[in-house]
Amino acid sequence: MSDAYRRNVVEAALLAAGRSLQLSDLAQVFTLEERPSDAQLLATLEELAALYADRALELAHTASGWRVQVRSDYATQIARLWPERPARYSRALLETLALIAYRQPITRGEIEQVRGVAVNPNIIKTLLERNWIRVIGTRDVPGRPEVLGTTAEFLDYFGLQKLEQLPPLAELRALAEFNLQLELADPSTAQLADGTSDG
Amino acid sequence: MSDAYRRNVVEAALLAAGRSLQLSDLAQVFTLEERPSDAQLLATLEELAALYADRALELAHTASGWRVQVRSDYATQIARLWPERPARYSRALLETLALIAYRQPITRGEIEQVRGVAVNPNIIKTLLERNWIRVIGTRDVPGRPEVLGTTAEFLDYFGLQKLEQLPPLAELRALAEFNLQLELADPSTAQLADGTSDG
Amino acid sequence: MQPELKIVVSNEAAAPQPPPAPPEQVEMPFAVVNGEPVTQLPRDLYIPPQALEVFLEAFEGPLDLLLYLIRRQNLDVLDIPLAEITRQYMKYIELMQDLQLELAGEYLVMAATLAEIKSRMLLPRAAAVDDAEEDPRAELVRRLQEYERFKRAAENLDALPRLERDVWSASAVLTDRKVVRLVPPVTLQEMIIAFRDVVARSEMFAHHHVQREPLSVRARMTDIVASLGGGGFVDFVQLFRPEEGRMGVAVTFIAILELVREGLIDIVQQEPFAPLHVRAAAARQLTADAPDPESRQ
Repeated sequence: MSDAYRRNVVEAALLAAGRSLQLSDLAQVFTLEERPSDAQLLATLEELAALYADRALELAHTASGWRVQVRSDYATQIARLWPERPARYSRALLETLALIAYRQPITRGEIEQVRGVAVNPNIIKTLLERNWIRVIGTRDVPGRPEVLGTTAEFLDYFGLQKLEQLPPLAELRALAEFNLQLELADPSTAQLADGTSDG
Repeated sequence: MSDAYRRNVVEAALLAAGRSLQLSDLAQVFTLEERPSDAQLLATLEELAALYADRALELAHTASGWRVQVRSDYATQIARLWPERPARYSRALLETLALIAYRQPITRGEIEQVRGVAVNPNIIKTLLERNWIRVIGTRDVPGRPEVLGTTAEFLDYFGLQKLEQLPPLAELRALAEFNLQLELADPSTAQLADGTSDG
Repeated sequence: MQPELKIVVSNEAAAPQPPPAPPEQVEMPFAVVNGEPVTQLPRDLYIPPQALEVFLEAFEGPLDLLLYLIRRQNLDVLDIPLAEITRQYMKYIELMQDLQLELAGEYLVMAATLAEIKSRMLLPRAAAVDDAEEDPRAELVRRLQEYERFKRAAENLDALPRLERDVWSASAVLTDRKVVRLVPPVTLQEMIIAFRDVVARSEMFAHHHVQREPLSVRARMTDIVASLGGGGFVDFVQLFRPEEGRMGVAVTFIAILELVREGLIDIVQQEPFAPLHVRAAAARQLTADAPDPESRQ
């Protein structure tokens, strides 16, 4: 029996099991004539570990035996296979984003003036992280507040070439008069992603 | 991004999933900047398949995508990992499944016509529970019988990408094509029975 | 004194038995039915009684049994010696009834069908046979063929490499499976509605007069402030893009005026008629010669 054959069988057993196997489990896979000793199996496992040296896999020895696992440096990446269902943004975030889009360059204070409530710092953080807004400068008034504007990524996301493609305010007013029932998220089921309540 | 890195990530994703993944699932594992095209992913999968050439593994392309599997040449060894024998399916179940696979959409009554016996409800239940078949609608005839078809999981299970890969059905021959040896009737009846083939 | 006949649907989900090997037993009396020893059975029909039930369960119905009888004689479905096959089939049915074995109704239906075909074939026919008239066996042959195709298809299906029997999905352990949150999707419509609502509300409370510059001006304002992000002076003229035409130049000009009004940029001129320079207002505090007391702390 060649070493390669033994290594192949051990690898196949570990991957078919998808969990930790003891040396005795591994030995049992072989016929009596083929059955390797524990020392031989350990040597085979070492070979296998070497095979994984430049892979995203590794051989791990745990209390319940040996297993093949994804290296932790790749874990975050692989975890993207199981994304959590995205939450929804709060009304406050959408209004803040809309004001930054329509009234940019704009400071937080100005957003608060229009909305009549304080802007939750998490909202600005979320929008910055999403790369939809950016700090384009500071206003030369006491406190030197940051001035916010939208980014090219913001335009891309909403399928716009330029900001002027947003419908002007006058048009929106006309829409409002029709009292359109536009489909919005049901707040009772939506989990707010930015951790803020509606302002 | 190196080819080796991409191959490692794809391999880790397939093994972490432990089931078939679509190209879109694989793409999702990469960040936007790293995200490979379908053509690049296919090339990566090919590389991976080549890597498994002298291993107990192989890359299989089934209905729900790509998966890494242990080759059937190693089945005897790997089966020893599980003390209980793999489920054997009765002829009645397999015949019913074959009829649904080849003749879908098909009703229970139609299955019974071909098999000449009533279909045991347990068989349909087992096939539904295994997610190999599903009710795809009802036939617009009195009683509105349910119409059955197979699922992607059925194809996955049998290692097929699509129904067309099922082994072809035997051809039907017309009675008239055969040199009839009639022991009871007079020879003139031998030239009868045209059009008994239903293809 | 007929044995009672029970008609049931055989339990097909039961574990299958291997197909019966052609019986090769020597003749011997094996049963006493209705007081008479059963010794008349053809030799090849003999089955030990305890095995008979098992034997019959191995058949998936009358078509399967018929196929077995035909194949046992190495005959083709198209070549049924109907009289002989019917005779053998009837023997099985009688035997099953005599032994009071549970018998699926379909077996009896087939017996009737065979009897009917046989009688039709025995009828004398006119020499000039109507072409449209079928061989009485045709329907049976068609059914046998059709059944046999699927019987074989089932065997082929069973032979396909199957998960968990012939091949196994390979899987590795993912230890710390982190939860990956997808960013929530937002539609343009949602955002526009949010804007409409916030404007409507702000006008209602009259807290703030929402300016009415066109979006092109607002966008240009952002571009200009962003381009001055370095903090240095930029030539006023460089802010204009002649290729945008008169309209574009006008938009830029309004944007600059608005930025000055809002205190976002400074326009500097060293001496009369010298070129104008622009810089971000925020950059002013960074220069040593114009310290801002507020920025010190």
